[in-house]
Amino acid sequence: MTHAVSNGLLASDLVKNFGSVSVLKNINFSMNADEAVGIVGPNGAGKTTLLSALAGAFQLDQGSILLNNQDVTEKCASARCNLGVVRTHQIPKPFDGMTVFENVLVAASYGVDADKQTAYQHTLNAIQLSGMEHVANRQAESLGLLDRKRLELARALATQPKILLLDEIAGGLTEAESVQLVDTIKELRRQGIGIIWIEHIVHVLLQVAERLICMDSGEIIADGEPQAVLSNPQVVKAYLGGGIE
Amino acid sequence: MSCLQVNNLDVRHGQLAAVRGVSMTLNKGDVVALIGANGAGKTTFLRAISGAHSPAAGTIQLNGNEITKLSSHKRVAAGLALVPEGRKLFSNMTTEENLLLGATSARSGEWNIEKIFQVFPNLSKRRHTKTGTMSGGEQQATAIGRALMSNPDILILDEVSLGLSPLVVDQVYQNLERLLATDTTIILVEQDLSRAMKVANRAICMLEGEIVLDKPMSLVTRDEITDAYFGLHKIRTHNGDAA
Amino acid sequence: MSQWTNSVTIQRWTPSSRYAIVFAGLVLVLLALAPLFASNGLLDRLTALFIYVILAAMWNALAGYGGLISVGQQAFFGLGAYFTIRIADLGLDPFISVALAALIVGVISYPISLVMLRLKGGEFAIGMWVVASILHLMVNLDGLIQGETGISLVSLNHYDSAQRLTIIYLLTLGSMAGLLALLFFVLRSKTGSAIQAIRDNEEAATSVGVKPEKTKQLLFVIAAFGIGVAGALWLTSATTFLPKTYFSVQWSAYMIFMVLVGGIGKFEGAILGAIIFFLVETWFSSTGVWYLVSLGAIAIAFSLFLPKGIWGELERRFNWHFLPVGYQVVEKNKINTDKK
Amino acid sequence: AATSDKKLRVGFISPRTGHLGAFGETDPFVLSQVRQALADGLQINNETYQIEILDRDSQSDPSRAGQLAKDLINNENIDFMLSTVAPETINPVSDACEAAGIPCLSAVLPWEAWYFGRGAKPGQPSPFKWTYHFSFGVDEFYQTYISQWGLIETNKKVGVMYPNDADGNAIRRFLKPKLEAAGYTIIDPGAYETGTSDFSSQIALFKREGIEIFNAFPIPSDFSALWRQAAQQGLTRQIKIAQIAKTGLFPSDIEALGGLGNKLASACYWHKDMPYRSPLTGQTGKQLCDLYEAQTNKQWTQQIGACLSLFDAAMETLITSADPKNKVNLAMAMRKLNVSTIAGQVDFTSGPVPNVAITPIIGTQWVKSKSGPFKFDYLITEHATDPNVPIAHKLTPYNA
Amino acid sequence: MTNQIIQAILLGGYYALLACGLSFMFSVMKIINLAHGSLLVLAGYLLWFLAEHYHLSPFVGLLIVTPLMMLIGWALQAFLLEKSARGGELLPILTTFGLAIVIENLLFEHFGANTRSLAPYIGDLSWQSWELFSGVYVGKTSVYILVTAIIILGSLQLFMKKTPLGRQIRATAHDPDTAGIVGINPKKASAIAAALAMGTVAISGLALGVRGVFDAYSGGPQLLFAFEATIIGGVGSLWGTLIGGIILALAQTIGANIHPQGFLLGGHILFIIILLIRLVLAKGGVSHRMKAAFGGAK
Ligand SMILES: Nc1ncnc2c1ncn2[C@@H]1O[C@H](COP(=O)(O)OP(=O)(O)OP(=O)(O)O)[C@@H](O)[C@H]1O
Ligand SMILES: Nc1ncnc2c1ncn2[C@@H]1O[C@H](COP(=O)(O)OP(=O)(O)OP(=O)(O)O)[C@@H](O)[C@H]1O
Ligand SMILES: [Mg+2]
Ligand SMILES: [Mg+2]
Repeated sequence: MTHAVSNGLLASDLVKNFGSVSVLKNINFSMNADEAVGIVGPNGAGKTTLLSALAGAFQLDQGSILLNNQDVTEKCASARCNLGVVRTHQIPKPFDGMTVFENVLVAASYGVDADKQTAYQHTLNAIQLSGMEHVANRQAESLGLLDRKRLELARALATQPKILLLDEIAGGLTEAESVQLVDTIKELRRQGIGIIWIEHIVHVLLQVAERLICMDSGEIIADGEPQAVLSNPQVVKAYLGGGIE
Repeated sequence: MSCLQVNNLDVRHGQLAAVRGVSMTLNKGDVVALIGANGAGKTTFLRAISGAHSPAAGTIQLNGNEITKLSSHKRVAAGLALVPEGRKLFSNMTTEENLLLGATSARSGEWNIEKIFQVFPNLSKRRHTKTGTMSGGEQQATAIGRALMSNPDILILDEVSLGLSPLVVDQVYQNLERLLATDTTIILVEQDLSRAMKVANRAICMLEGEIVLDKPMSLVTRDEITDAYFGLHKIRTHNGDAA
Repeated sequence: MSQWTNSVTIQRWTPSSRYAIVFAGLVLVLLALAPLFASNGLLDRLTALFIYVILAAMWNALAGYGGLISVGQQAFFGLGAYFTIRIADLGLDPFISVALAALIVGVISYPISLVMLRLKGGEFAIGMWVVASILHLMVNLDGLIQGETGISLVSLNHYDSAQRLTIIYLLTLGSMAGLLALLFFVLRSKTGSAIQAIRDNEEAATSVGVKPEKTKQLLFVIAAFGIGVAGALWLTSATTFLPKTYFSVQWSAYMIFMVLVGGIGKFEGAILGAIIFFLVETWFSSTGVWYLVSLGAIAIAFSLFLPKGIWGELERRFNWHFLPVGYQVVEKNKINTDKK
Repeated sequence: AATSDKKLRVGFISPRTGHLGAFGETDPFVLSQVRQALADGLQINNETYQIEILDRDSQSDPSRAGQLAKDLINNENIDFMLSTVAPETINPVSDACEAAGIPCLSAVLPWEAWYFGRGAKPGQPSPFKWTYHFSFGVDEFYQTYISQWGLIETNKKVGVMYPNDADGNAIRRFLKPKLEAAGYTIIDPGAYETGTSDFSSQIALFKREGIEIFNAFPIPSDFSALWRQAAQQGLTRQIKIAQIAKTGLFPSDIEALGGLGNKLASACYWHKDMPYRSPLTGQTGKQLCDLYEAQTNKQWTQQIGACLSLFDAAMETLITSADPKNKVNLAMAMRKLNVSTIAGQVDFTSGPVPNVAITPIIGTQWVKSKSGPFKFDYLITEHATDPNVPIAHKLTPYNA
Repeated sequence: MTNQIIQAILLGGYYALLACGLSFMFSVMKIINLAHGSLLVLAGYLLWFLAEHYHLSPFVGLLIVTPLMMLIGWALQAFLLEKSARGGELLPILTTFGLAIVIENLLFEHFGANTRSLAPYIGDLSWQSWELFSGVYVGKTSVYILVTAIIILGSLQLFMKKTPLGRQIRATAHDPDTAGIVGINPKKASAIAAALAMGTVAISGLALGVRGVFDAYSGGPQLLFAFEATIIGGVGSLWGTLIGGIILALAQTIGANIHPQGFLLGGHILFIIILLIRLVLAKGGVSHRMKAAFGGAK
């Protein structure tokens, strides 16, 4: 489903190989800046790799990425962040030696052009939005997995993103915790932030995603209305098995 | 006869008491679902049992022998095997090498490398692949296989399905069911309640480092478990659960 | 929804840190007046102490804040001294040569940073040692230096001995104060947070908009400049330039010792470490070899058993934050009190 | 005058440990002899002064040497500084004294490396007011080499290995042209950096050129590597005279070379067979060394006498200064010093520059000892720079 | 020219032998041992001590020193490396650097300032040579050293790849906690690894003493040579270390031919260039192809 988007992401022909393994095989992908796209797919399908490619974590072997019609293929992750595309990491990567506040402040100061007071405000807002008020002064090193994931989210939010790339932030959450998370994401949707969300916990994802993509072996095998994708036999075979529906 | 007995176990992370005064007795053939919220202390508890983390107080006995002070590799030799949270494979080594490593302190028993490949047929074509580049499901299977190679009496599985696709979760549980037939004692951590309730014959719930519920699965209800999950704050939100 | 964000505020200075700054200011004034009453011997020793403080602070900035452990910072120490000799040989005043030399070191360190900062961890650490060796060998190519024999900064003989000592003392004191202020300013700025973020996780830092290359280069150049100043000043105080001594890995050992003992990643720690090293040297260096053995052993012991150093321990016990570079979120009604 | 005035404090800085520790190994012995001789004080101008010697170990580290000097000057209030052995110790000590206005006398370091090495320029007036130095220089090497190399018939082709340091540079600059003028063909592959571990290219060149004389000024570790490689690659078979300086001064250096050390030609700045007596202790070289060997069971070294000669000259300076508490007087006394020490005459009045006095260098050869008790004997083969010294041995070809 | 290339290859073998222990620790245990040079010198001194005072030929001495060094390796692992490796990647750099300072100064304290060599104790072998063809001589010891380097690196490589113990060592280096959970005795595995590394250091110490001279402070340059050989050859490949040593020696020889002072410079500069090339290769589109091509060779 690639269509020219004047306001959003357009990725064409993405190819990425790690050594002899090709992880992304001519991926074409596009989204509007206000869309919420879910990505599912078996382990090792290349979801995280796609996200990293969109976020600019590495150089592609081939292909191009346009953001609001601007070519960002050669731009590094930090430049893309400044343009409003920011990601979280599947395995959280906190700044261990700094407090939660300082962690988020770095993002608020560098992700977007803001003076000091504004940066503080962005930081506090992001901390509150991701429910970390009680640990604001804690050293990130001492956080548990859940708070680490929240910190990933808070940091991303503090950069005032236009498109947020989320990678398995609900994995391992209990039901109540995921309810909370979904509420937060819905709030972001209200603010008009576009979202790409990779998640294996499909029922959580479905509460937010308006569109679903399924990847397998470095290719997009289905893309469209979530229920339709989930009932696509290819998706069932590669991803769902008998587990859901 | 009890095969694993834990008495008043305290485990700390520095200042933080992650496991507090936990006691538990396991009988041969038990399949225990260990349930609890994030940070409840499940992983810490299981790591203490397997010797990866030394407890601050309390004792652990395996088949009547004191193992509290034993280092983890000796516990493997004594019949305890852990599939750790996050799989923890040796990613720069092949599947075969990982499995062989599992046999380092092996006891005699039915498991050997060929048998593992029989049980996990999808692994056999990955025999000489480095595990770091394999898919999550294959990795999880390798991790289980690696633990089985030591022919354990007790197999502990921490968050077996975390981050796995539904299809792979299915596969893992199918494989687990095959294990059940062999009368191995199993402790299993699983956030997906329905799954856990399906395979286990006993439920243990942890809350803030303590065991708050321990009953045969046939006697517990979903609500009871949910209550135990959150202590007093009862939250009943059943979102479109897996059908 | 927004109560929390409105009920808290960000605190950077604590009352104790305000007192500390005033105290530091007083100490500086006192030190600046020292030539009026202190003996030549004391002035000379204090000059060495100030240079140690510069070295420790610079290495700490690099390793403690930037995560860039280097065993090759002697490269810039040696270059600072070398360029001072080189420039003074052209007929310039030796003290002007010091300033120019330090600037040149700063400039030279930039291209070096482009190459070396691409390395990580241990490769960077030893790579810098190799860079130091390369620079050492290149300096030896200069005929003026006469290989390992070296040469003296004879133009200093134009100043009479008392005047010379005072100038060097004050120059070193001023350089130390200036460089510490510069570091403090940088580390407290948003660049400082970025530096630490890169240390902890470069990939994550990049993904939230930090430009690691630029930031690390800035840090590297500042550290090189500071150490260049130290090398140049050391030369004025010691007079003789010997490549092997100035490019010796021993300097790295000293820097590591000072920072580990004082407290790595603590601004105050580096200063404390320098003072401790200075005292240890003053009292025990006459024991020769055993003194060096102990330095090594103490460095090992600290890194294994007290990784945050003495200052880290004091900070933990008494919650001292004299020169804080971090941030605290405090409830508005609790402001102005030191957090427990 | 008050009694406190009659005490003189003399600093002495030498490398006792570190890379040059072999030089300072004998210092404690020499110091004990000096202190014994000074036990009853020194008579200066009919007054008795107690002499206190504050000896310090530079650890062969120049920056430490400089610091020690400053410490002695500023905190110990010394009246006079002495220093010995190699630029690494002497130059920083001299610089510190020059900076602080303290008289300083030093020895054992080619004077060019001390004088020009500290920044003095040829043809310009001496920039040094407080520091004086007596030692051999390039010219002594020249005379000694010409004399030594004439003892054996050769093709006069000399392969030289001069490193990139003050000694090497000075030798290349001043000695090489003189040797060429004297009819020798010099094969010079260029300055090498100390620490080089492979000399194949130089060895190949020497073999190609068919040199029969070899001359080097290496540090011990470089020479050992170089000479073994030369042996492995067949160079030593053609060498008739292997004349080395700076290394091979001590028995331990030579013993470390095993069989390759035998018949190396050397040149010494002091020898126990020198026919001089110490004015301070009254001992002859032989007496001094016999005492050392008896006390320590170690073979004598040339630093014993050189070190004592520094004290000989220093005490004479104090005596002739008339008022040793006056630093200007002391400096003037050094400038006018002309005294016979255990190492021969030290004469500042006839030096090449005002701050320098010249001492001799004597050709020698290491020969496997026939009678023991030590492995090698260090025998005098020529005496061009000091004909008073008796020749004891005829130079034998290295490859014979 | 041929002569110089042959000499350079022999010298490269020497560097590779110096680098064995460092390379092994680096690639297998992920520890950069900055005390490697000093430990090498320690081994050299031990051999020298046995030769000087007990008249044991260094080759016989090796029979005593190798186990001794292995014991030291075990102790190092137990008391220093294990704890520092847990403190992250950078801590071992600091602790081993401290260790280097301790060792070299203790050596100095005990053995003094004189430079030592083992060559006197192996008699004429130290300078004997074979004439390969007219005018080209190869030193016997140099050839022995090269052969030893090949044997040691080769057998280490085989041991790590093919034996259960080698596997356990690799697993432990990767993650000691998990190794324990799997049933490996991590203490034993890493102690054996450290002991092996130090065992090779004993042999390297012999090479050092036979080929050149050493004093207490000779460790630094040896460390740099060893490190350069390791990095140039590619971390993780023991065979690479041999290639790395030879490339280093060739670069030094070329350096020496360009400028008489260029011997050491040549090696150092090549090292930096190789680092850069490696970085450029690791990035960009062509990278994997080049890597596949090079990687296959290792
Ligand atoms: N840096 C890398 N080097 C080598 N292979 C890599 C690298 N990163 C990813 N891969 C491989 O690329 C494939 C895709 O990885 P990716 O992380 O994108 O999968 P994913 O779809 O996110 O899987 P999961 O659901 O398990 O997170 C996997 O086979 C993985 O092993
Ligand atoms: N290495 C550690 N250092 C400090 N605290 C830790 C560490 N590991 C865990 N904790 C803390 O110990 C508590 C128990 O953690 P544990 O991982 O055992 O819980 P869990 O029940 O397994 O949670 P999850 O479901 O998230 O895996 C948590 O509060 C956690 O923050
Ligand atoms: Mg992923
Ligand atoms: Mg857990």
